[in-house]
Amino acid sequence: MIPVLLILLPLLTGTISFFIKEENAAKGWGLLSAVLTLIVAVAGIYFYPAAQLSFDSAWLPSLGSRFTMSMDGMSKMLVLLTAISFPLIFLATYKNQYRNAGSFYALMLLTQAGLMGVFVANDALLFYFFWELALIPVYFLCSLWGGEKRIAVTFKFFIYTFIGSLMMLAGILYMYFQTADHSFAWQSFYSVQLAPEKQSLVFWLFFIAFAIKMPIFPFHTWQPDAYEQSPTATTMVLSGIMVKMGIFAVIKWLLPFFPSASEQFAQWIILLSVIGMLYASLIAIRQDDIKRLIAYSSIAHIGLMSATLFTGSRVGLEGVMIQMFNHGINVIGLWIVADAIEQQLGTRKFSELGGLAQKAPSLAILLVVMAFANIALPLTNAFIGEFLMFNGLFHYNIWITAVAGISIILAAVYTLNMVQKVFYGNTTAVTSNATDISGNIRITLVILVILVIALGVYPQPMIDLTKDTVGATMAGK
Amino acid sequence: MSITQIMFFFLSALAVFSAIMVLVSRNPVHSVLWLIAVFFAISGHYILLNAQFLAIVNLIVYAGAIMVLFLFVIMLMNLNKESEPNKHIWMKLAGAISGGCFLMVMVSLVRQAADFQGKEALVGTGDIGLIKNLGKALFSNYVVPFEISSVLFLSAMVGAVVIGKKE
Amino acid sequence: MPIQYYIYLSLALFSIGIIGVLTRRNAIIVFMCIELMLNAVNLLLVAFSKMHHGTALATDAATTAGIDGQLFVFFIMVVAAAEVSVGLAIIVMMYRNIHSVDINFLNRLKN
Amino acid sequence: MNAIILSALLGVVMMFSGILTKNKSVLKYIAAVGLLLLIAFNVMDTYAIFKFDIDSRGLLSFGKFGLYFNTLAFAATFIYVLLSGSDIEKAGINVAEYFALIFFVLCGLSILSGFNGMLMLFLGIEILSIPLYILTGSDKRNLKSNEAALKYFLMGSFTTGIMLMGIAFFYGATGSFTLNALPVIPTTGMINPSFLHVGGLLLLFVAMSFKVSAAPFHFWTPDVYDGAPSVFTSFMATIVKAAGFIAFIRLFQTQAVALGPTWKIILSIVIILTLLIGNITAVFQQSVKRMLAYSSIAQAGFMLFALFSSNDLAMEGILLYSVAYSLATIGIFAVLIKMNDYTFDGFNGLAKSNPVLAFTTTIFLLSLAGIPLTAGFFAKYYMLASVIKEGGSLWLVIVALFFAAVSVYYYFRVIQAMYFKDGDAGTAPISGVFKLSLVLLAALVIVLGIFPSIILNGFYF
Amino acid sequence: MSKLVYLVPLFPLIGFLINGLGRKSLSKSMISIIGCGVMLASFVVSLLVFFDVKANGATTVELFSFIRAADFQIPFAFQVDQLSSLFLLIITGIGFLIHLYSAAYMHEEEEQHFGRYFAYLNLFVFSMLLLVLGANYVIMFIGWEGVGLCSYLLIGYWFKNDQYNYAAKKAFVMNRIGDLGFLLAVFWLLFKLGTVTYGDVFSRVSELSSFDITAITILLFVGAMGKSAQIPLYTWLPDAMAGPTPVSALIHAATMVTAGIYMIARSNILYTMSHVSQTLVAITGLATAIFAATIALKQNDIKKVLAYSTVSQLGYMFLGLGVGAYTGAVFHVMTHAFFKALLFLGAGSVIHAMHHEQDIRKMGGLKKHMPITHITFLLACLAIAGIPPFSGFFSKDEILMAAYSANPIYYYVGLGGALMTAFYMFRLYSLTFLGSFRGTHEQAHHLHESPSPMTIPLIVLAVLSVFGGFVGIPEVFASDAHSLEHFLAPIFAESNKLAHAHHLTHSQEYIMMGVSTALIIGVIVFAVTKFKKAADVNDEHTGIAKVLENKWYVDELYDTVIVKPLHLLSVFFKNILEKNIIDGVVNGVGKLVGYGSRQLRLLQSGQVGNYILVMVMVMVIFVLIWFNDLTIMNFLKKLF
Repeated sequence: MIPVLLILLPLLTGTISFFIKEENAAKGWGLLSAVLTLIVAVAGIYFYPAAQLSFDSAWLPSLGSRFTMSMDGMSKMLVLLTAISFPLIFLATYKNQYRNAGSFYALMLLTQAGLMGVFVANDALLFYFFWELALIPVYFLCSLWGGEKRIAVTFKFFIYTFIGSLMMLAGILYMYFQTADHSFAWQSFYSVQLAPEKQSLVFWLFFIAFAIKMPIFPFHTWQPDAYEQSPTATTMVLSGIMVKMGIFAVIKWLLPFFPSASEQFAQWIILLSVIGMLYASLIAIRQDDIKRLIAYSSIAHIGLMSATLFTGSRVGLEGVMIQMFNHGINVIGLWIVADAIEQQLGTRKFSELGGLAQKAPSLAILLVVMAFANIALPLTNAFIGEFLMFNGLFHYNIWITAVAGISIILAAVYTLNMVQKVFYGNTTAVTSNATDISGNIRITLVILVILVIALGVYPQPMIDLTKDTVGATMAGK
Repeated sequence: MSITQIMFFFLSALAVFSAIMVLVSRNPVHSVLWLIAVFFAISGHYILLNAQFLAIVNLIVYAGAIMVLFLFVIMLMNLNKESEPNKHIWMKLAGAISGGCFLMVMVSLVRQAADFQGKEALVGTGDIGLIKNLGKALFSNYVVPFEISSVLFLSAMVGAVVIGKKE
Repeated sequence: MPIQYYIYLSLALFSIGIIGVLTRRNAIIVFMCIELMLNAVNLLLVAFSKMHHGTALATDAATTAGIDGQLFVFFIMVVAAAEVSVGLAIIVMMYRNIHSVDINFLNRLKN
Repeated sequence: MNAIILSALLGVVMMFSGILTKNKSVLKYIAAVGLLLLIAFNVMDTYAIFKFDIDSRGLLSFGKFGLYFNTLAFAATFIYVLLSGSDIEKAGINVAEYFALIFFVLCGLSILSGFNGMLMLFLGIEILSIPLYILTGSDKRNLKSNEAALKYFLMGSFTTGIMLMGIAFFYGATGSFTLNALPVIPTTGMINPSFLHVGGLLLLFVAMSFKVSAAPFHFWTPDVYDGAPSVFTSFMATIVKAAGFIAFIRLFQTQAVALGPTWKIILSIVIILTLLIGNITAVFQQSVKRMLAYSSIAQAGFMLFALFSSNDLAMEGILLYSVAYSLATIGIFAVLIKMNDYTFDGFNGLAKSNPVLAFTTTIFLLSLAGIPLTAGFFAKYYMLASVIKEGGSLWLVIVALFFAAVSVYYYFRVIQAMYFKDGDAGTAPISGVFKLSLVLLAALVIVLGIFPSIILNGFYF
Repeated sequence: MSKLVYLVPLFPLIGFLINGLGRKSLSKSMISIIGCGVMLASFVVSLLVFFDVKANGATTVELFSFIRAADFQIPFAFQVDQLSSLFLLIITGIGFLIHLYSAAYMHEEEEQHFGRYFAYLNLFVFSMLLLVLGANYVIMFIGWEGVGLCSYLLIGYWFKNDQYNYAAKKAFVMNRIGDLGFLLAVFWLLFKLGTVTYGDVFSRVSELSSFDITAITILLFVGAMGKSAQIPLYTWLPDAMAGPTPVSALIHAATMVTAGIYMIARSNILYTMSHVSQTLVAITGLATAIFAATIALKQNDIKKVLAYSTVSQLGYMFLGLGVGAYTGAVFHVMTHAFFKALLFLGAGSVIHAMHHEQDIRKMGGLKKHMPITHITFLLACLAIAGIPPFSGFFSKDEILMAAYSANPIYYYVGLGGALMTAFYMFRLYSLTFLGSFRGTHEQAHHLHESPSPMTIPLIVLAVLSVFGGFVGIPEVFASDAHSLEHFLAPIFAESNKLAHAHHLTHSQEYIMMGVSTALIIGVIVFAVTKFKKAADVNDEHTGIAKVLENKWYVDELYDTVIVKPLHLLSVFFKNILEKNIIDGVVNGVGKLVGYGSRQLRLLQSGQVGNYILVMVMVMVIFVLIWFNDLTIMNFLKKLF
């Protein structure tokens, strides 16, 4: 029952939110809903019997699709990530002004419902449904509340990902007709024995969808633009959670079904991912815009995850699992900082910023922690993930690891560039009147920083949480 | 060559010639007249094929009623002179060529059809075309479509009224 | 008569009708050419009807096989008549508005 | 048979009610009641509760599928009349006659869902088409309407000629007009498709492709849909087109065996051309109405998949597709008719001036684009699934998906105009009932998007 | 007592938290009391631990399981043994002194920044302690990167100055390059052995192939190069002098930069088993020693001279490690920590007095103004120059002797370096303290001896610099007097067993010591006489001197070879590849659709005739397609 609750709660509150006219009421409602969802998620995962974590009901009997949901370790973790992120996002952007705040929060909550659905669905058709449900509200969010070029940019993003998901739909259909019992259930897909030569086409159909979502090089060009133009709250959802959909999907809906194709194409995907890491890192070095920098940095990080996914290494997969969570936390933190700066100073250009550390010391300190988490400094959460992932990559090939490792150097270069240009040096015309962050942002960032450090010092709970998924994925057929 | 064959070829030549004249006549009234000639030739074929009922109906309905309607309209619009501007020569050529291609392809298709080799259309004999037999069939097996075609006429009538009526 | 002759003849008439549709600009003439096409079909149907009748006669003297072909022609004529009334009404309506029956005038709707 | 008789009768009734009352809205309600009656009688026919048992001598045969399609089509027409019925008077003064013609079209539609031979096919198509020629030209003072009517009429008649030639060939080869007539070698029982037979079917294929506006026989569609009064475009593009598809499939279901493998090649070419031309050309249209015309071509491309695969999924799918597509298109046209300006710019800022209209239009557009949670998704889903089920044509599916993505582009342009652009989209006065009906229709689209089985179960029970 | 070892890093951590969080509310004196107090507490515990280890031997303290992954597990454990306890003493001891010194030195700072400074400093000590205490390479790596972070923060402490920020960034990035090597070595170990815990690794080292060992040790050494500023990754250290001087003393002289030596000493068994790596270490160390010394000859910034001297001295330590003199290297770490910290603090005292003037050409004659600083500085100079019996003599001698026995060329080159060291140190000394004052009147007016919190550490360190060498008296003077060697023996036991030691005869040693001491004294005399008058103060340098002054143009070389191409590449990626090619393709599809749309629209010409024409033509084509496998084509051919 828990998964259904996790979807229904934001869905219903979101629908109600459409009708809330008053801005503060909408904000409060959104926050309340997100906190409730968090409570349900935490209670469900840690305090309720495991039987409550799955749900099964008839849906489309003639199609062989059931309303089936279940939560394994990975789902739990991503559900937790989603549940934690939304209250924090709402809190951090609490003071931002929105036209039609009711609709804004409604769409955000619908996105949350979609995300939850993606992470718990155990039926391919249902999965596809939620996959799209998560996308549509984001389209509206970005187009309605985004930056200057929002319409074109969001549209590109939408079409791009839509093409991907249509490919996936074709793949799902193909798999469906291969199942013995003509069912969309995960188990049925899993038990399909596809001949290796047949796997490759379907594999790519699925993979392209996921690759666009993640995104990995060279399918990434929608991403920096979309991140730059979206309202920051949405960007946080996009980069913090939605890109994890791609990785999640690869682990749950790709690797187990097409073992031989995954192996066959692993080297190409890893190569692409690693190229993408370096490529994105190098581009990030030259960025003059905080949001774009974070976007490219995110591409680089995702590249590492996608490369590791295909190494077939157990340790690597463990790393990917916890890194999904960690990257979500970290990148949301960075966006909050970016948003705080933009909201206050009205610019995101490094060339116009500087010396903020004098004016906003709390922001500076919290950003520095997030920045160092971004470059995977030990005792921050990202270190654990990257350590395990590089380990996995190392099992695969040492040279690839060494080349990929260059990205951690480059990460230091661009992240410190950002820190330096925004916070250090002398104040500029723009920053001379800056003040420190407001309480809500401070609280959010402090929570995030505590999470960063706590998970960096004691990551074991996260590793244990996803153990079963790793085991199941690595077990193969 | 029997008389029927001679008649067949004569009527065919007449039909084709008149049909060609329909297109090449500059004056619409001439076209109508040539078309009536085609209808007569076709009716002749019907008679050859012993389909007297259709031959008569063809003359009455087509040559008599429909063509007169056409003539009326042409007169009404005062189009009885060579007023039509020429179509672009390339368009004409393209039209003729594609029409010719269509003919060629279809003819070659029929030429290849082995199952028609040696089959004949019964000429002169056979009484299915007689009004008695046709009538019997029409009001037994074909009564449903016959009734349904009344709907067609109804709608055509309504249509003509709707469109023709002055507002 | 060999059935091919009829087929060729009616195909020839049909194609002349098509060529007429393609080469003339006067809507009435175009419409007449369409009528010509229909007549070609009628002729072919009658010929086929007689052909099938002939084939069936060889085994059964009392057969009415082939009669449906001729009835079909009858229905085509019925429909043609209805169509003509509507068609001419439309042409007249157009003439009232633009004082022309040239189909090349009709190009407000394009792209 | 109930449907044919009753719809013809209702046509006559409408004609007379035009004489008896001058009140236009009364006519609308009479038509609506008539449609309800029609639905009721058709349902009675379906379950053999009450039916006119007329022996059609094998010319008509009503299966469950055909009758069910009738029900759905009548229901769609009912919705259409409710939403757009009062806008019919915008097209011209002869409202009663227009309703009559609509009923005659429905009569043709009922014939097409049950024809069993070429004669009834021919009659059905003509009964369907002739009223449409008139409806297209009903706005007599409007040159566009004139032009559309004449174009439609000329091309339609020409196609009738082609179709008749095809039927003649068919008759020549098989000696019969019935659908399941196949030239069989008596000794072996093998199907022996003769040249004439195949040639005839080819011509029939061309003619039917024209009717369902499949490329490259689609040329009439944009011009006619654009030129015709919007309220009739809505009807033509939805219910009539669906009837065309039903006839098309019915015609080729049994005959496909005679056609051999090349049939699929030709059909693929037509499908791809249709998708290509429909989708690509729609991208740069300025008028929403014309865009919808092209989109209807594009949707036809998808519906052709049912013909391509011709399996049970395809049959279920074409029903669902017809319903999903018709509902969404009727909804959009109902909104479009209310707009002062039919261009994309005319929709600018509709979300502000009239959120309900904008929201429901969005739902309809999403459904047309095939986004999940709307009926349009399952429609497309069934089409693609039926093809994949046949196997071997995955490439065709991928091409179709690409074009589905393109279709998002132009459908979303409307959404962008409504929500993201500033402007004052002017509309005619909009009644509360209209809004309510729109919302209900949108809800229906969504419900069907979650539980498509509502439609499909009706097919089985 | 060893069980309480976690207190050692815990105190600085607490100090970091208190000072960091309370930097706005706490007063300066409170901050310095907390900052110094935690260090003192730490030092006391370290002492206890040290004696405990001395008495009871080594133990491992496991706190909790850090990572328990599928293939391996990494505990958060502390290794308490001779080596780490010695380093604990150095770090906390010198750390305490420098904290104390800082309290006075940084007194001009605002409270908030004062608190920040102490927080960073405490955090650094915490990280450094983790580095040396860690019982496996991963914990070491945590400290390893942690000290890098603190170094970054402290170099960029005055963050308003962009120059300093660049230096900080440079330090961090160069460290990261090394860290990548370290990390790869860790992965390699995990891959091959499934463990990174020292005990397991060293006991199972025989399972590794010699290629593995060489690769791992070289990768580890890359890490050491970054952290301990060896060629080619040394350039950050001189720039790191941008930080406050106490920081330079603590981090960039006494502790952090010796992390590489600690690491190699810790992994001695691995290095001993790979001759290739050992040679590489030795040669790199030697090269760095000489190279940095040459640069130091011509530097005019007091801290830069010391920085290059540090690089050079680190080179000696690596030489020692490379030739198997692990004890010698650790010994030199210790003595170097004393005298180099002293030198830096002395320099700090001078800079303090000179109002942040660092150019030695503008100093001179400070002897009479700052007696304590002068004396302690002189003692440190003597120690670093290697004059017996100062501490530097013993440790350097031990390394050079071992180098000689490994390869005499090492010795000769090393001796050359030592002479240069003596020269530039006394050049520095003379220019600063001797002669007459060359600064402005303003500065001259304010010259004063530093306050006691600054001079006390100087004195303590001077004492240590003078007498610190006596823990490692070579055998040639007294047998069994090398107490450090005895103490560290368990750590290097395995290596020593493997190493084929061939000792020099006593007479050889005496001769070498005598000659080298004589040469050094000669150089000192030459330097003092030459620079007492500050002869070359304003000379325009030419030729080799100019090259030296510009540090062999290494920074410029790196700039052209690595930094600029990388930037060009990223500009190319950003502006051309990303925008025009990758995104161009994506947008191109869209544009193609748009173009296709505009073209396809034209098909819809509006002319009925055209429409029908297309229909007819398509019909013809369809028929042709349909029958193409049949004879229709042949027939058509016949027809024409």
